[in-house]
Amino acid sequence: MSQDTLLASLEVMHRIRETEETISRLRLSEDIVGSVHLCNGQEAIYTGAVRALDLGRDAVFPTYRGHGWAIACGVPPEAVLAELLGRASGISGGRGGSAYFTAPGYGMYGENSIVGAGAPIACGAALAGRFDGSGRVALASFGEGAMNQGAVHEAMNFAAAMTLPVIFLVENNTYSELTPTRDVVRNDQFFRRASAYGMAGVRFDGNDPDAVRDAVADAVERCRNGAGPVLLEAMTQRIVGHYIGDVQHYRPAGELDAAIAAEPIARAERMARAAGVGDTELAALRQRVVDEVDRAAQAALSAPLADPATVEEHVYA
Amino acid sequence: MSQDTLLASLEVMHRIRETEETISRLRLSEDIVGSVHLCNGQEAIYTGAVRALDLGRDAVFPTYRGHGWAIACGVPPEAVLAELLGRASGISGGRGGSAYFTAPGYGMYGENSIVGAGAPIACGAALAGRFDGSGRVALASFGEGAMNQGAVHEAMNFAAAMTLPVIFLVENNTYSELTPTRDVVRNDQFFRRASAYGMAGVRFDGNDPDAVRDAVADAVERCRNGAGPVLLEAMTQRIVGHYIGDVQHYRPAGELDAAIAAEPIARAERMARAAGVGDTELAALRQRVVDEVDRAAQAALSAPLADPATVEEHVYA
Amino acid sequence: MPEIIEKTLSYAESVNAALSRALEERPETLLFGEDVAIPGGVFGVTKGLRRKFGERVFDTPISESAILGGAVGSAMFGRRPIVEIMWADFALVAFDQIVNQAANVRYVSRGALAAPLTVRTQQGNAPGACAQHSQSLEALFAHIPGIRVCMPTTNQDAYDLLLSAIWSDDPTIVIENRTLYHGAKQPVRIGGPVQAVGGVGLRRSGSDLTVVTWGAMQHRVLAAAERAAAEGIDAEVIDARWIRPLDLDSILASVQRTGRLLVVHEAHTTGGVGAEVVSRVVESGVQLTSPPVRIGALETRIPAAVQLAARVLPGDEDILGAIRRVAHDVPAGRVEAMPAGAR
Amino acid sequence: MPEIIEKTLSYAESVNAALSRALEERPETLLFGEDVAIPGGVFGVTKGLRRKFGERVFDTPISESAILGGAVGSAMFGRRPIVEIMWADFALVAFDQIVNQAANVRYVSRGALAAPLTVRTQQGNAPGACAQHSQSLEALFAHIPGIRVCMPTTNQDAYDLLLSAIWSDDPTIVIENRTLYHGAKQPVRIGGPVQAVGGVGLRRSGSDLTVVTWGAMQHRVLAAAERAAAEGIDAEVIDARWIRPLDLDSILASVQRTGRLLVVHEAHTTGGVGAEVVSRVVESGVQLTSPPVRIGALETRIPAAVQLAARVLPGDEDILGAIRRVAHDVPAGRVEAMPAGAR
Ligand SMILES: Cc1ncc(C[n+]2csc(CCOP(=O)(O)OP(=O)(O)O)c2C)c(N)n1
Ligand SMILES: Cc1ncc(C[n+]2csc(CCOP(=O)(O)OP(=O)(O)O)c2C)c(N)n1
Ligand SMILES: [Mg+2]
Ligand SMILES: [Mg+2]
Repeated sequence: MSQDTLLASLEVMHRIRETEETISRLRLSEDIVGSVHLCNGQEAIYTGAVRALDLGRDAVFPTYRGHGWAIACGVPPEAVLAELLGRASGISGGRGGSAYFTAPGYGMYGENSIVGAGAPIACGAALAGRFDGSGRVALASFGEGAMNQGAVHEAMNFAAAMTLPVIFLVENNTYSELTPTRDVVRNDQFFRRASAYGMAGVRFDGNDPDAVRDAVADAVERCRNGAGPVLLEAMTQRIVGHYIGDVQHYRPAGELDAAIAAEPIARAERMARAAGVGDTELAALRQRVVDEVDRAAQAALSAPLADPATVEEHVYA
Repeated sequence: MSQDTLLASLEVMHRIRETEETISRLRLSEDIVGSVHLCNGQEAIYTGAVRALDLGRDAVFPTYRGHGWAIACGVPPEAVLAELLGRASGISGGRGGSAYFTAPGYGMYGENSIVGAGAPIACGAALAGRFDGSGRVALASFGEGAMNQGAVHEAMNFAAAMTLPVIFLVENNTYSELTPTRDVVRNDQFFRRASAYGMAGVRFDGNDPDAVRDAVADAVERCRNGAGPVLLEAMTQRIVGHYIGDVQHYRPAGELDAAIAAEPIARAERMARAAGVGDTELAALRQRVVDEVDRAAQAALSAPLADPATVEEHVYA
Repeated sequence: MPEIIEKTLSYAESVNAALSRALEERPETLLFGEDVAIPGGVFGVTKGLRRKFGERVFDTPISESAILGGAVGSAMFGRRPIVEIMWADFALVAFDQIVNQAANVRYVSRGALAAPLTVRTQQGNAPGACAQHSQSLEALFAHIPGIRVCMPTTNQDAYDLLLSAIWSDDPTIVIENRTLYHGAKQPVRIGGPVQAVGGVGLRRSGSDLTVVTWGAMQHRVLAAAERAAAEGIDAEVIDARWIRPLDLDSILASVQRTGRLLVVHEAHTTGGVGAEVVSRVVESGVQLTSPPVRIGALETRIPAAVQLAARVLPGDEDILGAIRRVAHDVPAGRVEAMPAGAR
Repeated sequence: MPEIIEKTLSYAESVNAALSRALEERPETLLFGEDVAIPGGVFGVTKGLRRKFGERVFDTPISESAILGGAVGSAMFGRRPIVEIMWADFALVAFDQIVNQAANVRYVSRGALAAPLTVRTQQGNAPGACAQHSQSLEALFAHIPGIRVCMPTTNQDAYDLLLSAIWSDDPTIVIENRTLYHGAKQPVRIGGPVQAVGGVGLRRSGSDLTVVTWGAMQHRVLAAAERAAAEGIDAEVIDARWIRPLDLDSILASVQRTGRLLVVHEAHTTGGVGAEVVSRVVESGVQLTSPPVRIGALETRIPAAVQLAARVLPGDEDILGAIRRVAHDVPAGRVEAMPAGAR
């Protein structure tokens, strides 16, 4: 992996992290209200995966924890922040909020706040690709807890049976909200479930953007070659609460510290240093992103609120 | 296996078959109306399984194709026939009909007409057993097509995660209604899906009541020992249509003939003959059951219809 | 747009003709569901379409969430999926995909995406059918903004409304009825312009009271209306075939003339769409000469035995009785007969 | 039966107290759902119960069908499960288990089996919540014979109604509201006899019009009623806290006195339970001085931004306007403002 790629990934991950940190501040100041799910610690997944996709035709279907996906897909932080702030300039004009915005112009076909519901929809996107000649690959991303939801099961079998080009990407952060997922399954190696559907299943380090990129690129290739769906399991940890305000009393002592030591930005910076990148350069890179997101926040905060007179638009055609 | 056991199984299978044949005739004469799903060809499953259960405490949860389960559990043919005939003496007083009657007094806790819906309910029965000291094992039975239904997936994971004493018994007759199930899955060896949940999975000849009995007995033992759920896959064929009137144009040439050659009653009679049972004895056995079911049909037909004045009873406590 | 020709078709054949036309004229249509392709549907409604249209018509696993989700997703990407949910009762295993997914696509994306999908399903009681295969659930669908719902009853409507649904850019639920599929053949106009969504069908003109109904129940309503006519009660019968959007104006125009309103549907009375019709009418301020009446299924589960189900569902006598009651303002009838506990 | 004592509790604490009492007094109760046990619930409502009652309280996978099916099955076998569906919106992934399973158990077995289960859920909009976490879905549950539905709003009701539901031998849906959980503490009578299912709460006596409402919306209704009082309009406010069975008699008694009816709920107007209330009242033949009015959410999806959602849901001004309209028979208002297409 080249140093350029490493720094490019680092920049995307910083952009995600800084956006999340900004959202967190704006949530605590109550400029943003309501339930917000941050993805701190999971940035390498989005960053690596998007590098392997062709967003001109491929389609990503994330969950409520989707800010990072949006940024990795290229949605400007301002459009994300404005969305959470209920501005007209929000990526969904304030209709979606933190947990349900969509950015089809960027290949990001919607967060989904119903656990697992995006998986069958991604199958539909892949199905459409069979007829529109696009060669589209659909990537449905969800947490490991979603693996116990019926809709995900149906989607996996459907995709496998129909040899649809779908990548099921499990972001295994080991928690289903406040419950350790290993407590509600017998076998928490979720990639092994792939064989039930006759799919390939692969587990890898989800904190390493290159490992993610490689796994997704392999899966994309299989999909484009008509070999059908793939189940990917990216091992990671969230280093924040499930929602803002979650004090994480459920995490065993030391777990969070270990997760913070292994988190993808720190990891990437270590690798960059090992590859000879200087602290100054790394600090400058980060500062550039901090400034960018800061400007985005200012712009979002000063944008006009979405207009209540428009709430009845777009219900029907 | 003793000759007694063989003949006992044969008798039960005859009772099921004769009841189904009687139902078929009554359906064609329009004494019985509506959609009826017969289980001809699958009798060994019910017969073998019930031999391994203790219906004083165990609970069976079949599907709409449940007449055979009821008979094997000991429900008198008359009560089944009367149910389909809408009589007051029907096992559910005409409330359930062919596809949704229940016989809790016999350990048969209801057919279910929603594919897969019985599986989570069986988990609940097993869960109750954890607290009532019964040592109950719950057996959910359903077709292989149901394996693609979300509720079944959720039930399997739930049972495995909670180490519940549930036997998931797949009656693999290779068809989902009129569609070959292999066309809508990638891997039609359903017992292999067990590993996704950390369960044991076993496939066996579902036309051999002893093979079924052995498999279910093993599963019951695992369950009672607290080892948790088991997935069983009984290979069989239905030798009738999905519903009465189904002409089975979808079956490839020869398949039905092969299925008829392998069907459990013919098979059991072959074995009995090989073990020295004479044709006369076999014919007498069958005739006894034919007469029994015939009397049951007469009784059911002459019983009073369920009273419409009672339709509003038992909606609420 | 094919020229209009008249064919003599059953309800099932009318549905098939509409599907065939849609698949023919609109290459973006897909047709999928359980048993719909190679077997041609468990009721034979989709016969021949797989052979004619190849892999745009396909069979699925028994996975309603995948079917409906597959419809939502493919509709977002330019396809126009038509999916079958074999019984409306089965939609409940995957209701999320309709209410939380399909209904939101256009709204949240502010029109950048759409979900022009059609769900064909069928519902209601048929002889011997159990409680899990007998419900009339239009009220559940009709409560959801973003969703369109229709219930074709005539063979012509089976053709017309389905095409309107498929042509519509909104997620639309077409609720058919299996007891109608193989009924009498009737002349059906095939071809011609596809009608916009909405509107009622006037099934009988009359001046004494307005009976609003929909679904297979209207055959009983029409029979009862004829019997009432013999008694000198002249009932107007309106088929509110589009449940959402409901054509209130047409209903109001009739009620304004008759001053009396009866709503008859097969669904359970409590929380049924009849309540919406009655409420809209009385909210309008129109003067009623007698209190409006709703007739629907009794507040019980639907039993399998024919004579039991017949007691639960509105029968000819019940409907005739209600017509008399509304026409003559008789303060008695089935609605009051509900046990208090079941309300 | 524990003695009655009064405690000062929040809504969440009142729910917790009811659960604690049920688990204490009725050894056959179970409590399970996502995050309810060791974490104590995502809203902290079930805190401490796992510690107190051990393995009768447990966490589940994210599997609503398994949760509800597990409740149905265990209830059939003598347990009295209390399960949590975190948001009513999520019930739609497993609606089958309520409508097609729980509702039928007693009926099909003619009372040999029962499904005495309680589903605790919560619903409605809260600041910033998206369309998939904001719906008010009581109408979907209330349409189903065999199911009971209540919506406690006061802290006392949060305690009382939940106990009635748990004690009831029927499957009962208790719809709470997360915006109420951590609101003001109030004196709550704990202990004493568990009330039978049913009945309304009279929240304000008045003589000019009857406002029927339920759920968190009634706080706005009460505020609007006070403002109306300042204008000389004396509104009676009835909390129809049991949606099924609906206590029509109490509502009718009030409407008989006031001659005017307004229904206010957070759910969408079309097909909402308001339609049932209006229909029952007008069917009764009671004389109304002005047409009844319903106020509910506009016929749109619920947007996340606070100022947008505020426009969609009935606000204080909307309610006050409707009170004025009903009281003075003003022929204008929000209901007519619905775009025709959305009806
Ligand atoms: C059908 C459904 N059930 C429950 C929830 C509530 N819920 C939101 S997030 C979540 C946990 C999901 O865990 P996981 O899939 O591992 O994803 P993570 O949040 O860890 O990214 C739950 C239970 C929901 N949104 N939808
Ligand atoms: C949720 C649901 N979807 C669809 C159906 C319609 N249906 C009834 S039986 C059946 C086929 C089931 O196949 P399988 O599970 O293999 O059982 P078999 O009928 O072969 O015994 C289908 C699709 C249903 N009853 N419930
Ligand atoms: Mg997780
Ligand atoms: Mg089968």
